Order: sequence, then structure tokens, then C-alpha cells
Amino acid sequence: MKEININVHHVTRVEGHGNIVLNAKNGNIEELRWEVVESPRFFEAMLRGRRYDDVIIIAPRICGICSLAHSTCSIQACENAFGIVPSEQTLLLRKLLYDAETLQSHVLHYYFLTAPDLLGVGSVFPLVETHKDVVLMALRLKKLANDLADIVCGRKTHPIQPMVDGFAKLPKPEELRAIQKRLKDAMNDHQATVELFKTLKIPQFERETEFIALKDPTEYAFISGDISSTDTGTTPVANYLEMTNEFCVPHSTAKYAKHNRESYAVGALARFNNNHEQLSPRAKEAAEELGLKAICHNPYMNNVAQLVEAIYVTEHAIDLIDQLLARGLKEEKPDIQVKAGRGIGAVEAPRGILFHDYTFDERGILKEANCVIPTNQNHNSIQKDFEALVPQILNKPENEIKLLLEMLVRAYDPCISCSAHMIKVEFR
Amino acid sequence: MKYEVITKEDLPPFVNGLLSEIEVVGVKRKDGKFYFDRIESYDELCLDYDVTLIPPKKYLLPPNETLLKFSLGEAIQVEPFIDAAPRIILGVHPYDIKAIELMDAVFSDSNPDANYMERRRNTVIVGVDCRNPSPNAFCPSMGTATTETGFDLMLTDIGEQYVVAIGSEKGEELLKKHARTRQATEADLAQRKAVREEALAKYKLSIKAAVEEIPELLERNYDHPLWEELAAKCLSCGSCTMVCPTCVCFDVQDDVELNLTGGWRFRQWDSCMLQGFAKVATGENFREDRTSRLRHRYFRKGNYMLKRYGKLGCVGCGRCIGACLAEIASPVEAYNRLKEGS
Amino acid sequence: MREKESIYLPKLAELVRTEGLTERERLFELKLRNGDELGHQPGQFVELSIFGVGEAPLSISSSPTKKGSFEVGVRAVGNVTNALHRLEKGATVGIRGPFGNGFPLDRLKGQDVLIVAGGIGLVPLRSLVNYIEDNRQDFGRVLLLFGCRTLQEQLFVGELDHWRASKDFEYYESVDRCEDPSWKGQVGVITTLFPQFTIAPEKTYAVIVGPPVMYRFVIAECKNKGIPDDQILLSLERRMKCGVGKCGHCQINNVYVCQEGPVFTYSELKNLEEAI
Amino acid sequence: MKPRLAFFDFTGCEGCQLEVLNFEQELLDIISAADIVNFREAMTERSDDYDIAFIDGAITTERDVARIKEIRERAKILVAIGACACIGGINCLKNFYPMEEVLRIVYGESAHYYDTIPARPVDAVVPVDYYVQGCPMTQSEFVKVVKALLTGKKPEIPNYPVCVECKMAGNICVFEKGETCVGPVTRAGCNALCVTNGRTCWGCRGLVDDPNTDSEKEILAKYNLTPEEIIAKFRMFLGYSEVAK
Ligand SMILES: Cc1cc2nc3c(=O)[nH]c(=O)nc-3n(C[C@H](O)[C@H](O)[C@H](O)COP(=O)(O)OP(=O)(O)OC[C@H]3O[C@@H](n4cnc5c(N)ncnc54)[C@H](O)[C@@H]3O)c2cc1C
Ligand code: SF4
Ligand code: SF4
Ligand code: SF4
Repeated sequence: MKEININVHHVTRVEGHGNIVLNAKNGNIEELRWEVVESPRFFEAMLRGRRYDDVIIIAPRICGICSLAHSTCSIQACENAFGIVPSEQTLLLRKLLYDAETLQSHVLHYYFLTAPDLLGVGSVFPLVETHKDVVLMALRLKKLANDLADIVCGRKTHPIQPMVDGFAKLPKPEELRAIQKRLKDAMNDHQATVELFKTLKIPQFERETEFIALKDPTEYAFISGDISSTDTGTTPVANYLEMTNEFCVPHSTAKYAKHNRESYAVGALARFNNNHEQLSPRAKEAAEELGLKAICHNPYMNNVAQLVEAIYVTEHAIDLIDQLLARGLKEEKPDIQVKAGRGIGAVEAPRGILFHDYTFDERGILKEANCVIPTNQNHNSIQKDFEALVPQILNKPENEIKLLLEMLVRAYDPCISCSAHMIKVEFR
Repeated sequence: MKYEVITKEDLPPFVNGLLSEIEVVGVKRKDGKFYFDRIESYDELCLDYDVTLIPPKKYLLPPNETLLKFSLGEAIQVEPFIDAAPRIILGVHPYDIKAIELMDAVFSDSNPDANYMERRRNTVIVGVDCRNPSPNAFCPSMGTATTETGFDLMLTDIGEQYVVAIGSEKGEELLKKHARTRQATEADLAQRKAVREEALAKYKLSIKAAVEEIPELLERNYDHPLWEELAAKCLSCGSCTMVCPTCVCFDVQDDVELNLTGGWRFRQWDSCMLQGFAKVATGENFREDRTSRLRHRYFRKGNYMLKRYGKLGCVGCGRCIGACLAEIASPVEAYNRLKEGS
Repeated sequence: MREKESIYLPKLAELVRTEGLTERERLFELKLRNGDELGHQPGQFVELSIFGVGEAPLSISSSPTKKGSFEVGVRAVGNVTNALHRLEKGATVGIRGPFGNGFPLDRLKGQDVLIVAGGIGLVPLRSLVNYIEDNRQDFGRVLLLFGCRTLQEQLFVGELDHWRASKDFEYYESVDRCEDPSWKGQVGVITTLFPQFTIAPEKTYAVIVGPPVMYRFVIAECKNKGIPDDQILLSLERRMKCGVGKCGHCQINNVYVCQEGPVFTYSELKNLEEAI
Repeated sequence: MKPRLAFFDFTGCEGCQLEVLNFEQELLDIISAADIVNFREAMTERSDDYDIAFIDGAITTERDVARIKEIRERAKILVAIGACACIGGINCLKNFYPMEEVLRIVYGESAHYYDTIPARPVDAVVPVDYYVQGCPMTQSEFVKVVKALLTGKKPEIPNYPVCVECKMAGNICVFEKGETCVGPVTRAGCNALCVTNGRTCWGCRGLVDDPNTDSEKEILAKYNLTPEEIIAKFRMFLGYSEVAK
């Protein structure tokens, strides 16, 4: 019988560095591992001793791809610690920037990182020749998301304008109006993407598991609500440690997590599985057209869930802009009374639920930080998926096995630099 | 000179009339500071201000301006590029008008600069006398608190109305076309004079030397230890020159389209305070140390410009004083130190 | 007054010939595409554009007596100069100018001329030497002094041979260092040539072009020989962007090198603190 | 022959590679003028045959040291992109904790497994030809460097402080609002983006050559920053430079 030796050193088209190791002999799996090998960065140590207003600038540098999520989460943790309730305008703007974040990340992920697999090429670059219109559409959608982020954040990566209790600069009404028009036009591109997805062959594989995401009774949750599990229902954010139960494994510089079962999953699919009823009609329609039904246990369908969410956030942003324009934008000075204490921020990063947990002293200097990263929570799930999937495909050619494993990793949209950055340093 | 009077009620229709015809730039307020920007209606306009962040020079010598466009490849083609859309600058203080006169001298001298000249010709300057000067200003010392030249129209707020001095035919035409005015009386003009004198009393800084003395005062003190003392703190940040209405030095560079089909040549503000200003390709830097750069700025303002263009290179707006974090850019302090020391 | 056209608009010129001079210097022969003569004086310079790269001031190295085209000799040191070195025959560049005052031919005529070139300073001076050669009867004695660091850095070797042999000139040369045993000439800095000749200082004009460090020493030698300050002429180099007295880069105190210079008398310069 | 470009990431947030993918028309122009042969964040193919290597991320492990040396050997031109690669950036914050102690506390017995050394910029290990500063890298400067590489020109990168562009942008200086800024010693090229967008300059583009940091420190002290706060300010991005020591 054949011998399989797969060693994918640094999986490509994912954020950060991870390896896949599979050794099988005569149908026996001898070694099967998902390894995270990112250089550790000691972020919790880096944040220590910094004032809160530096913390919110340093924290987004955990990850360039979800910097807006880290920024929002970090700001929320500070506000939570100081007992600040931001104004309605601030919340609306924050949701708007969050729509930009989700759209930007999802479009990048399914067009630039995943689509090449499904179209049988190694990257988006050759598609410029073969699928020019698709590439132009992807660039257009990405630019739209980036421009929206620019308007609200001052930059598309590592935001400038968002601050604790407010924004350093407000978008101009004419900018909002112009981008709203483009958001409306983008619905056509989304529809075209749906059509394209219908033609792609998404691998069929299921493993029953638990899905965890934020849940808010008022809307499809991204930056508010409680923690919700498809197994156990909701619990307040303050109890996040009970949900995440992080633990270390020797072959990884990142931490792993588990809750009710041996593993759980977070991300677009987890959000869809928990909150699908709150999607907009068009997003629901797209889900149906693409055969995505809750509760879906095929991890490869995460990309479809991302597309559904991209449609949702586009409509949501259009709606938010209407609200902002109707209220009129006013300069608001942040009102920050620093005090000692602990605060937790929780948001849905594009790739799943994210927590920042800070403790400050009375001068607003950070004493302690703990950040739980979505990808950390998914590592274990990836490993368990591997273990369930490999026996089913062991008879396939080695290339194909390798591709399926890589695609699985990519489907999770892992953000490995994020996860490795959070090695906790304890000081005596 | 002819003088008219316009009431404060009649001013908005005048400005809005101008707006219907041509782009108008005026002074706006931002966080307690003032800046020139395009206005869409009279309501945005602020006529009682102390000083703007950046002088109106940005409309005559833009911070970044394309000079040429060219195509690359087999047959190279070049053409000049001049953006000189007509515009009114409304609410320019006398010292800034004096500075524009100096810019006119620089850019019309021997090799007239078409980009500047074309724009200047298409710019109408409506001045306004400064009633509440900035705490850093020292215009009376420089003889620039008021001006009788350099504007098309000049407004002076005399209470319920403005006296309008008519400085050009173009100004007169615009006033006739868009404003309801009456001829100024002796009494109006007397009041104008009084208002101007009242403002003079509000300036806080003054140079202890007479204007005529400054060039020579500097010349005598080329090697004065003051320059080194100040330069030790200098950040070489260029702020003093960026905000100065009489600083007009620029750098020129080429840029190309990424697909290399063409490109453009542009100029942008440069500053003699910056480290590389006088550095040449072989590495030689003709003003390598901060002291020589700092001294050059002071001398250019207080001596060289006069020798070349017959006008001093400082109009006493005090912007540099406010802009310099190291607190070393003040012409008043420098001249006074030299004066005291000599 | 209405300007006829942008002072920043170059005329197009064709590169008709290039020739390597040394490892770092090349000669470029250029022709204006519209057929015009450049119409320059020795000692003037042009602003040469390579579109997309930039513009650089370069002395005109050929004499105005040479018609139809003109030459520049260029050391590759930065963006424009390196790009120029990469260009091939037939390429298009932009030319503005001639700019600057040039050597004061009116004052030189009828007088003795002492030409002192250090290294690449020969590039502009070649224009004067060639001019003098073509109008030899207009000038008195003409002494040529050339110095460079090594033999490999000698420019215009063919022309040097010609001048060395020519009766029109009194020729002196030196190299700072030399390991080549076949070199029979002077070894040492250029000032070591001065003891080798005598001059009539009151009717001699010294014309000096070289690197900044050279000036102080050569001026001292000229003064030593009794040449009056206003008969010592120097060409200065400064950073330049516009060449037309606007950009401010070439200022030496109150003087613009591109306008009042690049050629100055020593009497003009000695009171300019930043000049030498 | 089209130049062959390769992108390599070291320790960082990958925001700089993302900024490359965030180009729109420019990205199409770049791929028509050059061949991208290595870009892990975006492509599967890898090649060891390249002309120009773009490096993002700081050097923080012995493995990194070996790898960057190898890349330098192969590349004709090496460009550092982003604060981590150009100046060490945020990563250097960890340098102020004793490395061995940190490792021992965190990993105890298995400390030897984790390979970590004080963070440093690329040019602390191998020579760098060009820099694209910023956190994330300034996109316009990246384009400038690419154009320069395509035309054989040395990119004209500002060697003057952010204040120059800040004034050109017509901003009110943050010191006037009672806040503080390291713009006066930080290399311009970003159009004073952070100040223009309502914040302050944090120094992510590195120091200018010959910065007057003594004067800057005096100014910060004059605006009531304690010596610790001043150091903290410089450590944010400039942890690798003398001024933060
Ligand atoms: C009047 C005059 C005549 C000159 N004649 C010659 C000559 O005949 N042959 C020759 O090889 N060199 C000459 N030079 C020097 C030549 O101008 C510089 O070597 C050239 O500008 C370098 O440009 P670059 O783009 O290659 O270098 P970079 O370092 O890329 O310079 C960028 C820009 O800075 C300016 N600059 C840099 N160095 C100088 C400099 N030394 N002088 C003036 N501007 C500079 C130019 O605008 C240049 O384009 C002369 C300089 C002057 C002022
Ligand atoms: S030197 Fe200073 S005071 Fe004088 S004009 Fe310039 S900015 Fe104003
Ligand atoms: S004098 Fe002041 S404003 Fe001018 S460069 Fe020096 S520090 Fe900057
Ligand atoms: S805000 Fe910062 S960068 Fe801008 S002028 Fe002030 S000190 Fe300089």
C-alpha cells in the first residue's frame, strides 16, 4: 500500500505561518498535525505599562488583516473598564467601520485566497488573464470596502480616527453620500459573485461540532451582544473565559481552545449558524440559492457564509449611512474619566469572536492584558476536522489530499499572526 | 484712491454675487484657528480674524504644482501645464498683501514664471484691514500693518459698515456689478483712520530697531554667537518657512505613470531650513550645519531679499513665531537680541 | 508684461553621439530637434531633462564656434546623470537654456589667459579653450593647467595630446598620484605647477574651474603671482532646481549662482561668506 | 525581461502585504510590468529565482536571521517594507523586557523550544537597498519605489520631518491643542496622515537622518511629559533607535 508524506511548510494564502504534517503508511495515519509556527510577539507584554490611548494604537498591530476588529475590541475594552457608554453617533460610525472591515476581509478572502483553489490556479494573479472580469469585480469590491474604511478610519489598515469614546475626525456628508451610491451599485457585483459561486465545486465534508458567536437580540451581531453557542445557548461576555478554555499544545506557538465538546468553531459559519434569522432578505436569499442552511456542519461552506455576510453588511452600511445622514454628524468631544479596573471587549472579527480583556491602574496604564483570538479558537477545530477528513480521503492521490487539507485550512480564514501574538506573559 | 462705503447688510449679497461669477476663497474658522479655503456662501466667511494658519500664498504658489506633462516611449512629447483658474481671495490682511507683492517681484524678475504670473493675473485680491492682530504679529515694526497698494479692493470695518478702498479697475467693476455702495465721506475716512490707529495699539511685539537698520544689523552680526545658540535647538523641521508668506523656494521632481506611458514634472514647497536643501549629488552639502541654515533664513528675510528685490523678506505676520516649537524662529527676538548686543 | 512661454518647458534634443571619456564620465553630443543653434557662450550651462527622471544643470563643453550641435561631458553621480549614461544614440532629452553668465569673453579678449582646470572642471573650460583656439588672434598668451587625481581620470585625452603639442598654448599638467612609470609628467596637486611659469599679472586673467576644495589653494597661488582679485574668475557649483533664479537652491548669501554666475570674479566672491 | 518580484514576510502583522493586495489599478500595472514569483499571503507558487525582494516584518528569531541572509544572497535588490522591517517597529517593545526571563516565565521547561531574540530591523542583519516606511507601509511610497525600480532611478524619499507636510496640509499643530507629537523628528512621506486625520504623529516612519532628538525631548518636557512618558513615546515605533534607550 502507498505511503503518504505530506509536509506543507507554511501554508500559502493564509495570514501567518502554519504547517500541515501528514504521514500515513498502509492506510494507517501515523502523524497528522496542524502546526502554528508564527514567531511569537509577546503582545500582552508589549501592552503592559502603556497608557490606554497607546494601547488602542498598539493592539491593532496584532494583525493587519483584522486591525479594525482589534481596534474596535480594544476601544470597547477600555470603555468597559472606565465605564464609558459611547454616544449613538459613535456607535453608528463604529458599526459602519465594522461593515467595512467585514466586507474588506471577506472579499479578500474568498476572491484572493480561496477562489484560486476553486478555479484551479495558484493565485489571483493568473486570473487577470483568464478571468479578467472576475478580478476587476474583486478589485472593485475591495476598493469599495477600503474606501469606506478610509472615510471612517482615516486608513484602511491600522485605523487612525477611532478613539475611546469617539472619533478624531468625522466623515463628511458628501463622502458618505458618494460611498453609499457605490454600495448600492455593489449589489450587482454581489449578485454576480453568487452566480459564480454556484458554478464552483465546494468539497463535501461534514463533522458535527459546536459553533460559537456573539448574539444580539436587536440585530445580526458584530460588535455587541452576548456569547452564544449552538450547543449551550447564551452567556454574558464577562464569562468568556469559561467559554474559551485556552490551553497550550507543544507543537504550536498559539493556544488552543475548547468548550462543550472536544473543539468548537468560530467565524462566518458560526455566526450564520447562530444568527441566520437576523440576516437581511437579500442575504437570506443568497444563502438559499447557494444551499447554505443552518446548522451547517461543512467547514468548507465558511466561504459561502462569508459571501452571505458580505451581502448583509453592504445593505447594513447603506442603511447606517441613511441614519447618519438623517441625524446629521456633530463634533463630539470624548469624555474620558480614567479609573482603575478591568474591562472586556468582544467583537466578531471577520474570522470569529475576539476578546480583549484589560486591567488598568488608576492612571489608565495597562497592568494586564489577555486577548483571545478567533483563530486560536479554531486551531483545535482544524485539527479535529483533519482527523475526521483524512480517513475519508486517504485513498485519493497525495496531491489531492494535500490540496483538500490546505483548502480546509484556508476555509477557516485563519489569521495566524493574530493567534501567535497572544502568548501570555506573566510577571511576578 | 477712490473710496466707497458698503453697509454690513449689503455685504452678504455682494459676496454671494461674486460667488455666482467666480470661485471665491475666504477665511474660515477651525478649532479657534483660521484658514483660507474655498467658500460656497457668505455664511462660511470670517472677516474678523487674527491670522491664518497658512498664508494665501498657497493659491499663488500651490504646495504641489504640475509644471509639465510628457509622454514617454518612442516619440516623447512635452507640454507646459498651467492651472490658473480665475479666483477671488477675499479677506487678505495687509501684511499678506505685502507678501504677495514680494512674491510678484520674485516671480516676475528677469525670467517671469508663467505659472505664477498667469495665476496672479487671474486672481482678484480683496483685502480687509486687521482689527485684532495675532499676539505674535509685529506688522507695525515692518511697516505692513496697512497697505495702499497690492489689492483690487480693501475693506475696513468701521462699525456698521465697511469703507472700501478701490485699488484697481477690476475691483471697481466687481463692486459696481455686485454691491450697493455709496461714496465715502470725509467722516467715513476719518473713522477708517481711527480704526486703523486703534488696531495699531493692539500689537504686542515690536522690533527695537528701525526697519532700515535691520539689513545692516544683520550684516554686522554674521558671526554672532546667537545663531549657534538658536540652532542648537532647531529641529530643522521647516515649519517656520512653510507658514511664511514670503518663503517661496521649491523643489522640482519628475513622476511617471506606473505603466510608464507618460509622466509629469511638478514643483513643491521646499525650505532652506531642511537638511538636504543645499546638498549636491556628490555628497557635498553647502549648508550642512543647522547654524548656517538658520542664519540663512534670518538673512534672507532681513537682508538678501531687500538687496535683490528691494523689499524686506518679512512682513511681520508672526506665523513663524507660533509655528516654531523650539521657540527660536522669532525675528523680533533675534533682531532685538542683536540690537541689544550691539 | 506677458511671458511668451513657460520657463520650465524644455526644447527637445536628440542625442547624436556619445563617447566614453573615463570610467565615470561620458561626452554627449546633442542637437536641438527644431534645428536651432543653442546660441551659448563658453561657461554657460543648460538644464538637461530626462523625462520621468528629472533635470540637471550641465555645463556646455563645446565651443559656440562649433555649429549644428553642442556637447556636454557628464559624470554619473545620481539619477539624471546615471540615466543619461544609459541612453543610446537617437534618444530624446530636454534642454532648457543656455543659462548663466558664462566666461566674460569681452574682458578676456586681448589679455593673457591662465586656465586652471581641476578634474571635471575641464568640461566647461574645454568650451573656452576650443573657443580661444578658433579665435586665437584675439587673445594674448594662453596657459593651460590641468590637474586630476589619477591618470585614469584624465578627460579628453586626445584633445590633451593636441593641446600639449599645439603652439597656441603653454601647457602644464599634473596628477595627484601615479604608479605608472611611463608617466613623465608632474606628480602632485595642481598648485605644484605654479612655480613652473611666470606671468605678467596686470594683463593676466585666471579662469579656474574645479572641485570646491581646490579653489582656496589655487586662488592663493594666483594672488601670489600678483593677479588682481577681479581678474581671477571662478565657476561655482551649487544645487539647482530651476536654473532661472526662482527655486532658491543655488543661493550663496544674496547671490543666485544661476543668475549672477556660475562665473564670478574673486573680488565678488571674497565678501560672500558662503562662497568658498 | 520583466523584473521578478518576491515578497517575504517575517515577524509582523502582515498589514504591509495586505497593503500591496489593497492596490487596485496599481496592482494590475505592477503585474503587467513585473512578474510576481513569490507572495505567500496571496499565492501558492514559490520560486527562488527573483531580482527584487520585498521584505516585511522584523527579525525576531535565529531562523529569521538565517532566512534573511539567504534572501539577501539571491536578491539583486532588497527593499524593506513597513515599520517592522525598516525600523523594527512595534516588535521592539518586547526588547525592553529581559528576554530569558520572559521565556522562562512563559514556557518554563520547554523554553529552549522557542527561539526568540531581541527584535531588530532588517538592516541590522543584512544591507537594505530601499525602504518603504510606515506602519502599515505608505502605499504611495511603495508605488514610488516600484516606479523607481522600473525606471532605474533612485526613489526620492523625503529626508525632512513630518512637520513639513503637516504644514502643507494646513493642519493645526497638535501642540497647539495641548497634545504632543513626534512629527518634528519623524521622516515625512505620509502627508502627515495621522495629524490630518485628527490624531498625532507616533513616529511610525522612523527618524529623519540627523534628527535633533535632544531638542524634541526638551519640547516634550516643556509640554509636561515626564521622562518616562517621553521614553514611552519614542518606544512605540522607534524602540530600536538610540532615542528610545
Ligand atoms: C552650473 C553647473 C554646471 C555643472 N556642470 C556639470 C558638468 O558639466 N558635468 C557634470 O558631470 N556635472 C555638472 N554639474 C553637476 C551636476 O549638475 C550634478 O552632478 C547633477 O545635477 C546631479 O544630478 P543627478 O540627478 O544625477 O543626481 P541626484 O543626486 O539624483 O540629484 C537630484 C537633483 O539635485 C540637483 N543636484 C544634485 N547635485 C547637483 C549639483 N552638483 N549641482 C547642481 N544641482 C545638483 C539636481 O537638480 C539633480 O537633478 C554642474 C552643476 C552646476 C551647478
Ligand atoms: S519671517 Fe515669520 S513673521 Fe516674517 S513674514 Fe515670515 S512667517 Fe511672517
Ligand atoms: S527655526 Fe523652529 S520652525 Fe524653523 S526649522 Fe528650526 S525648529 Fe523648525
Ligand atoms: S502636529 Fe506634529 S507633525 Fe504637525 S506640525 Fe505639529 S509637531 Fe509637526
